[in-house]
Amino acid sequence: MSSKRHGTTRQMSKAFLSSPTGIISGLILLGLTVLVIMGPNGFGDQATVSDMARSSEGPSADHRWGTDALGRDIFTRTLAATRLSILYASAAVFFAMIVGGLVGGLIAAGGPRVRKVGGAVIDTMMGFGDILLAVVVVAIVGVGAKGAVLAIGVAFTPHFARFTYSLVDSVMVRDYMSAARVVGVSKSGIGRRYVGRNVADSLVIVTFTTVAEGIMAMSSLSFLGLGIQSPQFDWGQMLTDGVKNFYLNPYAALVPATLILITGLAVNLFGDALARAVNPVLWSERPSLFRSKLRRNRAKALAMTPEITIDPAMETELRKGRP
Amino acid sequence: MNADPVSNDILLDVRNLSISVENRDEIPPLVRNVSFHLNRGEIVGIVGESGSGKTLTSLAVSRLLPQGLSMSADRIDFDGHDLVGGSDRELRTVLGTNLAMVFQDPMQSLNPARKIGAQMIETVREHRGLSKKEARALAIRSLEDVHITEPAKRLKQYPHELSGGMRQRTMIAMGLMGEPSLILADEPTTALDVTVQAQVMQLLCDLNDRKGSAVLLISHNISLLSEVCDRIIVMFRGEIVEDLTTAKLLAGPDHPYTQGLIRAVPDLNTDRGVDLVTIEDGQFDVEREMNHA
Amino acid sequence: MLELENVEVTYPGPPPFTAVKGINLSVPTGSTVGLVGESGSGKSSIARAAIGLTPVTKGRITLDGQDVTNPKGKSLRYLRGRAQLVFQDPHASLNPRMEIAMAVQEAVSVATGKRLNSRECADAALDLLDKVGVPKAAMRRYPHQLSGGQLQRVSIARALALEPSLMILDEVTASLDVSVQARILNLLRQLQRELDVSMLYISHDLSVIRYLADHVYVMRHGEMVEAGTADQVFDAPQQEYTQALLSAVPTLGGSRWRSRHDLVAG
Amino acid sequence: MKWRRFLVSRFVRLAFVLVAITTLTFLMMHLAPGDPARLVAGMDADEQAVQIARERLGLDQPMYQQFLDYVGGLFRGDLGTSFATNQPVTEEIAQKIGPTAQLAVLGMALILLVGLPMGIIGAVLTRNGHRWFEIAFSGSTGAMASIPQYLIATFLAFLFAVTWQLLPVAGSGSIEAAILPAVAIAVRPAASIARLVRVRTLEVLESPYVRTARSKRLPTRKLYLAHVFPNSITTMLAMGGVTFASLIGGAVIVEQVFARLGLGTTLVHSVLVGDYPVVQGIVLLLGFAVVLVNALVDVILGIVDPRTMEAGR
Repeated sequence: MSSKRHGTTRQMSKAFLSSPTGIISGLILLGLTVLVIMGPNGFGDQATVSDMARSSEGPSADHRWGTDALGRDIFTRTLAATRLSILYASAAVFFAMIVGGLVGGLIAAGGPRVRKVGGAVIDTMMGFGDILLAVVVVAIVGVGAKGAVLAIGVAFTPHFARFTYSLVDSVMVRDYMSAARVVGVSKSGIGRRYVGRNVADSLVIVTFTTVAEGIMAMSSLSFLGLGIQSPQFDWGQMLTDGVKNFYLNPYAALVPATLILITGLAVNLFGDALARAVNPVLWSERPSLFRSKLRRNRAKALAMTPEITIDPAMETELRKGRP
Repeated sequence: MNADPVSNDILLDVRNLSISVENRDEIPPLVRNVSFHLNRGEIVGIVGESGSGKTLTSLAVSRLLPQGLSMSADRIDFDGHDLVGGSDRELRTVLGTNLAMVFQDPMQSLNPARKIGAQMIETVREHRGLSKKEARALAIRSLEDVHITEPAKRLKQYPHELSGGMRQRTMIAMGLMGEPSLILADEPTTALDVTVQAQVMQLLCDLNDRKGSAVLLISHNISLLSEVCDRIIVMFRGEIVEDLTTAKLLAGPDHPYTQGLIRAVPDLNTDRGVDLVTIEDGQFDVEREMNHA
Repeated sequence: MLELENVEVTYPGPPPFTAVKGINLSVPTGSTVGLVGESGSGKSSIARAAIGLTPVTKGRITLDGQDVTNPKGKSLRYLRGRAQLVFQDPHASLNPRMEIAMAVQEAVSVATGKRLNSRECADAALDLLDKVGVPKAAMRRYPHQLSGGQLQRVSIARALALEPSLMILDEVTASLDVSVQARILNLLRQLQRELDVSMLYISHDLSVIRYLADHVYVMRHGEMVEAGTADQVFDAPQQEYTQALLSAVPTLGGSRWRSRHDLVAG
Repeated sequence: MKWRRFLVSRFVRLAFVLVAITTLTFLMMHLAPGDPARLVAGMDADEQAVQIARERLGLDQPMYQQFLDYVGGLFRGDLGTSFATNQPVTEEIAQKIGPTAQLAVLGMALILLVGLPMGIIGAVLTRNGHRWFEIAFSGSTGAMASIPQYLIATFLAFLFAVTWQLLPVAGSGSIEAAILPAVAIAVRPAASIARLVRVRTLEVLESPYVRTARSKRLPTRKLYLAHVFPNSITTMLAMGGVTFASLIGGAVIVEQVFARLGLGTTLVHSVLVGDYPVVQGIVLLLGFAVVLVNALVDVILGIVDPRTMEAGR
């Protein structure tokens, strides 16, 4: 028994380590985790205390990337903002995953009428678009961090519901489900070893990669003034402030933007590596830096597992069940 | 049985055809040094199991190899045209009209978003410059040739509105529009029921008879080929292991793989008392132990 | 042992579709019954109905005299313990995320009531896989790493784990190469000799049915066209459809279209 | 017959969704924290004034009565009165709808005119083995599809209006003023569509029916026009509804950047000041627009590709 576990774990780690992107992105994520743990307090005054005498300066010896409109060191402040940026985005995405996953799973498990109505409701909610949904939620809950997290959570929920629904749905109609039933595998066994294994890791990976989208979406709300309010700060807010002063010191916008970009890239690459590791079908795939190519290579594997990407802007497409 | 080829009557001549994966030298060629020929009006079968290279060979002959594969050959002559050296431009009309292709899955092989008529007439409109009216008349005659009822109505229908057998006959009719000297049929009946298969085979033989089109018929079913072909080429793992007349096949082939192929498949007269012969000695272990070892 | 009486299967619409229209069929103990038909004839629906995967809308199904029509609870357990179904597509009928030995182990666990990960279950699974000819090296692999023939053996081993007295085989060789098919057919015959299971073999391939079956049923459009012993049906078919079906089967050196060659030769 | 069933099913769904949106927008005001009556009366108004405001707003009525009044009002074209300006909401909307509609139409046109050809050309070039192109295409469209719209908008404003001074940076009157915002909202959806169309077109190019078409040796132009294009366009249409929704969302943000007095700006402003009737009205309107566009897309799809009608839910 133990030798078997060992074998699988070894193959998994081998598949994961076979991609340099997986290792690199893993290291980046490790660094980000450290930043999240440190939080704003880990950086002392430079990040939070304003110094109007040195407002919006360019790069200098004291401030390598210059200062923002209130004279705070941009680089330090950006690092300090990591905690809230990632925590809030994760909270929102986690909320969406739990609620959406539950709703989607329940709809998929329901009868034909539940599925029909449920599917229509999800489609309609997605039809609204994330921003409109988020604004409505903010209107109800109120402006601020709590409102923003909830707003993004609600806006992403239909995507997760649709994703889970399609995922479970595609698993339920497989021959191996019938085969398991014929053999007499218990309900809990089917739930864990069949639906669970085929759905859970895709869902986890998608949740993971969606955090990048979450950071973007939070920053959009910040921009509208509906997101995080001072004195709290996150990348989105810094970006928004920086953009307003772009011609004074472009770094005020560029530094947080770069960190957002790096996080997004790392999260996505790590998700890809993770997908390769947990799915035996992908073990022999050669990793690629570029998604689209990977996607085409995966065509065969995808016949078994639905695609694992959720990009709230273009997502629905293939999932809508249209030819 | 007359299998004596008239030497100057060769329609298709393939010499030393090899197909390999581009930029992947570690993968052995998928088809290796395949040579064969086809006479005018002849029906020749290529038999082989999956992975034998039979489909790739046919795609190479028709210059339709998928991206990522490359071919090399000393010579492929079709109807007096050089298919290895010739440019696409030169060969367009020849391949577009003289060569008709029939593929395995008739549902997937017809464009689902276009009406039958539009798909049928485009070849002759393009290569022979027929007017729309002439082309439509030809299409109707062509559908009649393959025994499709109400041809005028069919032209206005979409592929998904026809039955499987009808679609395959439509594919054949589409190929006939150019009055081909060769019909290249790749597993044309694998997706169809036996009764429909019989009709399609009947049709192919009939067309061969009436119009003199040669047929290159690719199949995994050696019994089927033995019923219609003059000659049968046996392929195994990218190579031709035997090229023999049907009479010779029935009398008893020389090659052990061919022998195995015949005896591995039960037919209506197989003795129920004994096990089937399996092909598993040494190099003929077809069922590979593992795909990804 | 298996009896289908006037069984009807209708799939809910819209529009509702009746795939099986009042069929009678019986599988005598220890025999192999062939069910033959073209696509859309309803033969797979019968397989699924007999094993309780598809609800029967009319009629009765009994197994060894016990009613197993639309089985639930006790009758379902009874049915699953005695009858097993092997599916057509071996790639689709095994969980891609489960090692093949585990798939069999699971079935052993169901049959014996022992814990899934117990040593007994694991050993029994390996024995079964060995019996159907899956090499040792393959047992710890995942389905996509094996060939179709190997996977079909795994499916058969899994069905055998429950020690069924009836095996329903639905087009089990349809997606396999001919040389692989020969091995699976030999394996099935061997198993039947050794284990004395009854078989309902469903196929569109008349040659295979002829080779395996003692009794034959011919279906078309959800209706039973002809039934009888294999010899009766194949040697002296009564119905026009059966005759057409038989004459359409290609045989080695069959001479349906030979006339043309004779003419050329002459 | 097929058509009738299809249209009926779409109509039922449409009605269902419209009712749902109406109910939702109604509930929105009641779910929100705080007392709207106090908001209207003013923060330091006395209890009596608040009570008067409450009666004027009908908030003292039972819930179902309020809902009936709300729905009744909708049928009469009455969306209530703005808390902030005391103008009818319909009038508020009428004043602001112009710039937003202009933006939506221009943006949609841009998306269709740029996204589709880019996707198809992308697929063709990829297939012809231009590896560098695939990398560049995936990279650039991927980046474009994931940059927040306010960044794109700011960047464009910075470049064209501030640095080069080619186009007006703000305003909602002229067509010139609408160009930058339209580009800003179109970039993201266009990139998404281009990516999707490329992948789909690649699939089509590998399909057996395109192989059949190739075997006919049609000139490349005809091959693409007759066999590939219709299938790519179906893909794009299937995304039409989602695209429109993201366009509306984009408008909300982009109007802010370019200081356009449209529905988006008004919506955000109203949320910030708690002007619920206006929020309600705008969400209702935009929601209806999105749903109607979705329904329209379904019908067009049915015409273009009859199979979708039968496959449709």
